[in-house]
Amino acid sequence: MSEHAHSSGARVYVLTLVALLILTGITVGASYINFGSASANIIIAIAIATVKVSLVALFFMHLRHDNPLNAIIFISSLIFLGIFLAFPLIDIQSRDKIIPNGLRVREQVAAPKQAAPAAPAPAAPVHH
Amino acid sequence: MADIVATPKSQSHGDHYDVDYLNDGSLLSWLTTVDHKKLGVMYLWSILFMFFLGGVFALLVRLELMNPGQTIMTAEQYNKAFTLHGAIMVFLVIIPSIPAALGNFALPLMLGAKDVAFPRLNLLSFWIYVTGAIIATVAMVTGGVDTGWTFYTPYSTTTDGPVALMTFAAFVLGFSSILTGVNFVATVHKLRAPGMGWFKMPLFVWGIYATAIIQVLATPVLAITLLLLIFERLFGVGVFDPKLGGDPVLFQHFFWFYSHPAVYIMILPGMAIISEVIPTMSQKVFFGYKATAFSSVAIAIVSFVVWGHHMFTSGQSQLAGAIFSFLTFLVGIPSAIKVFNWITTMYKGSISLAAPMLYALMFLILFGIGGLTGIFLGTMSVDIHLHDTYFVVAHFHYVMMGSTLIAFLAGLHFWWPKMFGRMYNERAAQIAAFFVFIGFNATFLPQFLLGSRGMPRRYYDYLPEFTFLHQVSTVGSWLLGLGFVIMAGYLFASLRKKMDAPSNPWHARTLDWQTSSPPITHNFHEIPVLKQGPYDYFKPFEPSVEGYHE
Amino acid sequence: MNWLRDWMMPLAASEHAKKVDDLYIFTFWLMLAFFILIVYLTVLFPLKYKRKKEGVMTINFSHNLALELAWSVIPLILVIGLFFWGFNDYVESRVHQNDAIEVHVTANKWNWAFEYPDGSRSIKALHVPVNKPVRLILTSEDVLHAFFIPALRTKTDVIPGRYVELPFTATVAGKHQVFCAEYCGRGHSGMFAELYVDTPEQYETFLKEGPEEFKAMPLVELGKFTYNEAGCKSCHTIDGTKSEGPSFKNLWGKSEKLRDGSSVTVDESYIRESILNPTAKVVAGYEPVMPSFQGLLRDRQILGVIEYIKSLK
Amino acid sequence: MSSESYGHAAEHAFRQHHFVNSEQQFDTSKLGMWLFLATEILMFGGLFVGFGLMQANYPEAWVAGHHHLDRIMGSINTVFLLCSSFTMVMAVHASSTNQKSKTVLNLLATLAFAGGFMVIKYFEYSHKFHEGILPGRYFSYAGGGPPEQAMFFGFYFAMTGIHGVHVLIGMILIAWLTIRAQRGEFSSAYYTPVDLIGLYWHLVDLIWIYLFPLLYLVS
Ligand code: HEA
Ligand code: HEA
Ligand code: HEC
Ligand code: CUA
Ligand SMILES: [Cu+2]
Repeated sequence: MSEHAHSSGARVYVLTLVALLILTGITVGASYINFGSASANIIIAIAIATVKVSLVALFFMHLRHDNPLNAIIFISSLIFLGIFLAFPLIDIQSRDKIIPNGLRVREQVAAPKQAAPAAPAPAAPVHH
Repeated sequence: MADIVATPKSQSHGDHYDVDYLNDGSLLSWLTTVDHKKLGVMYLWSILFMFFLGGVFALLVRLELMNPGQTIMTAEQYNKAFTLHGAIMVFLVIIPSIPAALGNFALPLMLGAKDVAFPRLNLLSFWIYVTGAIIATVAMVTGGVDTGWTFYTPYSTTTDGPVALMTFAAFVLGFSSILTGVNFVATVHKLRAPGMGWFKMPLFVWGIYATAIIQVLATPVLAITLLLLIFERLFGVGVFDPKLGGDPVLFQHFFWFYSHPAVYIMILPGMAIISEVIPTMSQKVFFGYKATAFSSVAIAIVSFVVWGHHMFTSGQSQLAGAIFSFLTFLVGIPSAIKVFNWITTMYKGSISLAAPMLYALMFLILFGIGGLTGIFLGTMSVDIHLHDTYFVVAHFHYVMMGSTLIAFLAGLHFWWPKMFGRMYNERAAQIAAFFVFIGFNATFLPQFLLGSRGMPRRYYDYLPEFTFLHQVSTVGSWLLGLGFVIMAGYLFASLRKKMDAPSNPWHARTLDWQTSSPPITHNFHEIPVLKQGPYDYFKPFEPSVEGYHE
Repeated sequence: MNWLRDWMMPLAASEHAKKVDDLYIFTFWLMLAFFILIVYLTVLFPLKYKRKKEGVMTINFSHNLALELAWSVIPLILVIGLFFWGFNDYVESRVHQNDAIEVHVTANKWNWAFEYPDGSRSIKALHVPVNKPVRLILTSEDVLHAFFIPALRTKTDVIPGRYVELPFTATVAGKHQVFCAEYCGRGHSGMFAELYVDTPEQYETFLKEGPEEFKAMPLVELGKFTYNEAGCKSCHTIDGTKSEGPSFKNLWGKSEKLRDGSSVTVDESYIRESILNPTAKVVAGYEPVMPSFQGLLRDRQILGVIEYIKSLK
Repeated sequence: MSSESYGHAAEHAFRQHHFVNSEQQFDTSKLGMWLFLATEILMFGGLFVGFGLMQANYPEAWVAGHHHLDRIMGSINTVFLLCSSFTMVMAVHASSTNQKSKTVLNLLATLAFAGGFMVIKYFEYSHKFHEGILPGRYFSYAGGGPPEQAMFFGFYFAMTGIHGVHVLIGMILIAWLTIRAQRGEFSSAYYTPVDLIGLYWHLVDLIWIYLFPLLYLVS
């Protein structure tokens, strides 16, 4: 149909595959190592996955040479996914914090069923 | 694409090349047709039928609210009635109404294309729509659903009834909407007539294009939300159920991530029709074309970041609420640009007050009310009071019924001659329009007052002090119904006479009017080459299709 | 503009409510101005430029930067103003004093139960002292509900598994309506409560012995009141039809078959037990879903219910 | 690109009447496919969002849950899918350069890798069913741990299940491609179906690339 299908030859594909396999090895290896905190490990795993995804998209899916419109579609779907993640995250992370002494939404702390003292010290937010 | 070669008349499609599409092929062949015009017409009839059904539920709801206490049904029946009313109107009527029915019909014609990009996909999406409608009907007759159209958890995961089935119906309908969106984006990008740059496109196309973007990007999230809900009911996974450690507010985030952009899936095509009707009926160049085109896209994008305004009281954080409130207001700006551009377009025009224009003017007023009351709701402290009261009910009927459906009616009357080749009775149309306008306002204007005075929504019973306003509203709904009965009467009547519509009754300049009424199967004898912008009413008409005559 | 406020809004029973009204009325005028402008032009242009002759050419008026900027920038400034105003009032309304009286509110289908700092409780009637900051701590036992007090212009969703707080200071003594504003099923439209804003003395007596009205009422009437307000109504009818629970009509003196096969005569002590410990004796053909009203009904109310049931012959 | 260069027989056989030339048709189909992929991304994305937010709430349950998953099997499956992606792109390449037998071979290899993936998934699933590791209220694992594991496995089964359905659909499509390729229906002038299904297949791979570390490698 057009040149782009021919331009990345078999060699590029093989190299891409090798890179992907190596990265997979690294991810699995990294999962045995403790990088200090759980989130550090997750971030590393996600970062490697993102590199892999970019490789697949650029070379296997030809985005590198394709009509930029297709890349725009791909990227905007990721951006909107980011929006979708970001706002609920903002909500959940800040449910307790914005106004000092404000509406405090406590997670399931044992409710004082019996008489509550008139002014309890604001309970620290309990996040599991 | 300078190298486009016109297909000679004699090639491939010889025999049925000149037949108008309505009479091309047997009745049965309609069921498997890939012709965008036939699909548009089939969508139209299905949607009108569903609108009738949703309208019947609406009238029942209003009748129950005629008096406090039980009037004609029990609380359970009432809850099912408004749920089905809302769900039908949203998923089966208003979301497909303009894009799938009128858009399918008019979009390729306006682009000078022979069909949409993926005709078979178009057929598939129609049948998916029908399947969804059938599943929804099954859910209705096997007990009905009482969750409200919003399906909030944990009520929806614990109540009885075929909730999973109803949810599945909405899920299926979502796919129909997605496929339509995919099809339209590709069509607009790839099938424009030679000479039609982006800024030579009719504004209807811009509006549908912006809508299609939302359909593609937002609807999948509805699909997964509903799937999770079904999962939750079947397996008790607990993502949204606090008893199992889940978060019901998260469900609301999921739901509104789709359903707020969905309200712009509803209004953008409506605005798109108005952007077509006003310059045509005023014979005036569109004022602020580019601003209007961009504002459609701006609304589409901003619509993704305001969903939290439905959740100010739901227990989301204040920070999130503040961000959402602020962004909500920003949507007002592109809307303002549109409203004032429409109005200015009429300035020093040559204005005809035929039915499509009457509905367009009605739209301006009703969208004014609907949109401006949205501003009250976007204001945090005020919304805390108004949330889940009849103020909200009134707001969204002004924008959905009063704006989108009125725009749909404008479009229906506008393209009716093109679709069916017949003119309807103009006098009867004006009478119907009168009843619709009076009836609509009588129904929903009192609801603002009800709401601000504290009447909560989804109430089957109410305090005596609200009786009078509710009664006005109920009587209004009958006037509204009367308007629709008259409309059904003269539209059906027009179908029974012989074809008499000229190819261009409104003296429009877009390509859809430069083919016969009704159009031939392949839309145009030759591929049109654009000679003039869509609204160049300040200079003599130069048809883009060879051999065109009115 | 008080007439407008009175026409559109319910009585304002707190400072915050007055602020909300101010903003509402201000927005109303502002939006009305835009609306009048729109209507004026939408009616004027079609009349003035009505088509007189077919096929005329019109002017080429397609841009005007000044106009377009005007109608983008002016609304923008206005809405930013509205945002800050609304946000500010909202934040203020949710900040609470540390000396607030804390009342725990538990919602279930379709009832509101309140528990006061001293451990006393009430159902469907919330008593607070006037001009004292109050903090409600709300949770739900089943689905979402919303606590909506129109007179205070405030509401919040009540969420199962979480505690939500709603601070307010009521300034107008008297009785105000409370609605459930989040759809919760069959009884949603009857899930009311009354907010009694008491003078300090009234509040004291309320805490001691229940509301004064109770003492003044004859027993049967108090029983009827309790039946209607404490939630019995949502499960028991008085016309003989079966609902969630047995009807109260002709109940008195009847011999009830129980689940375990035995039977019992409906008398004072059985009714009292049914209210305080409903699962002890479950009537045949019903599920044991009735909640206990232990601590929720004052003694005189139980006596009233008994008298009331007696009267339903 | 001028339409003349496509003046051969293939041009007429595959071009639908509403397209001007086959290049337009090819580009349009591809655009349509990318739009469809965008919807897939957002659909799966919803699951990822829910998964991530709940992980933040119940990290212990997530860690406990992932101990029931076999890293080795997950890794093998990752390798399978990556290889299948590679053979798929080779098939696209071969079909676009008129190499019929290479096309067929690569498609078959893709099918084989995909089959291997499903077989391993089958073993993983049946092992879990056996242990009572089921989603939600059916979770009846005897070995204890935080109760929210039931939710973790709700996600696990939803995500891998929907992904598995995609793999199955992909396999059916690839089988269909293989038959058509064997019949010699594809050539440098027309290989759109191979290209589009290829894109779909890569997306299935992309999703797994994220699923694998998120499900199997939390620690
Ligand atoms: C077609 C559908 C549609 C449209 C177009 C809109 C448009 C808008 N909506 Fe509406 N809305 C709904 C459908 C729609 N809505 C539905 C269905 C619900 C309820 C769902 C449910 O709970 O069941 C809802 C609920 C809803 C809420 C939640 C209320 C609540 O539950 O508490 C809010 C809050 O912010 C809101 C705001 C807005 C705003 C700011 C706009 C704006 O887009 C409006 C912009 C337009 C204008 C502003 C008018 C034109 C501009 C001018 C004339 C210039 C002058 C303007 C200014 C100075 C600002 N809407
Ligand atoms: C597109 C959307 C749409 C439309 C058009 C309507 C139209 C109407 N709606 Fe509704 N409505 C909703 C969407 C819509 N609604 C939603 C989403 C809800 C919320 C549900 C929820 O809370 O979950 C709601 C809720 C809702 C309520 C609140 C219920 C409650 O909270 O308790 C009420 C009450 O008055 C109401 C009334 C009406 C009325 C009188 C009409 C009228 O305008 C109807 C007029 C139509 C007719 C009378 C039909 C007549 C037709 C014919 C006679 C045939 C014509 C045939 C041809 C032309 C071929 N609607
Ligand atoms: C949630 C529903 C519900 C509510 C609210 C409720 N009940 Fe009941 N009630 C039942 C059911 C079900 C039964 C029958 C099963 C049983 O005996 O426990 C019952 C039984 C009874 C009985 C015994 C009836 C008989 O036929 O023997 C009495 C007396 C009674 N309720 C009084 C009350 C009073 C007084 C109230 C309010 C203060 C009340 N109930 C509120 C559900 C309810
Ligand atoms: Cu409780 Cu509605
Ligand atoms: Cu919204």
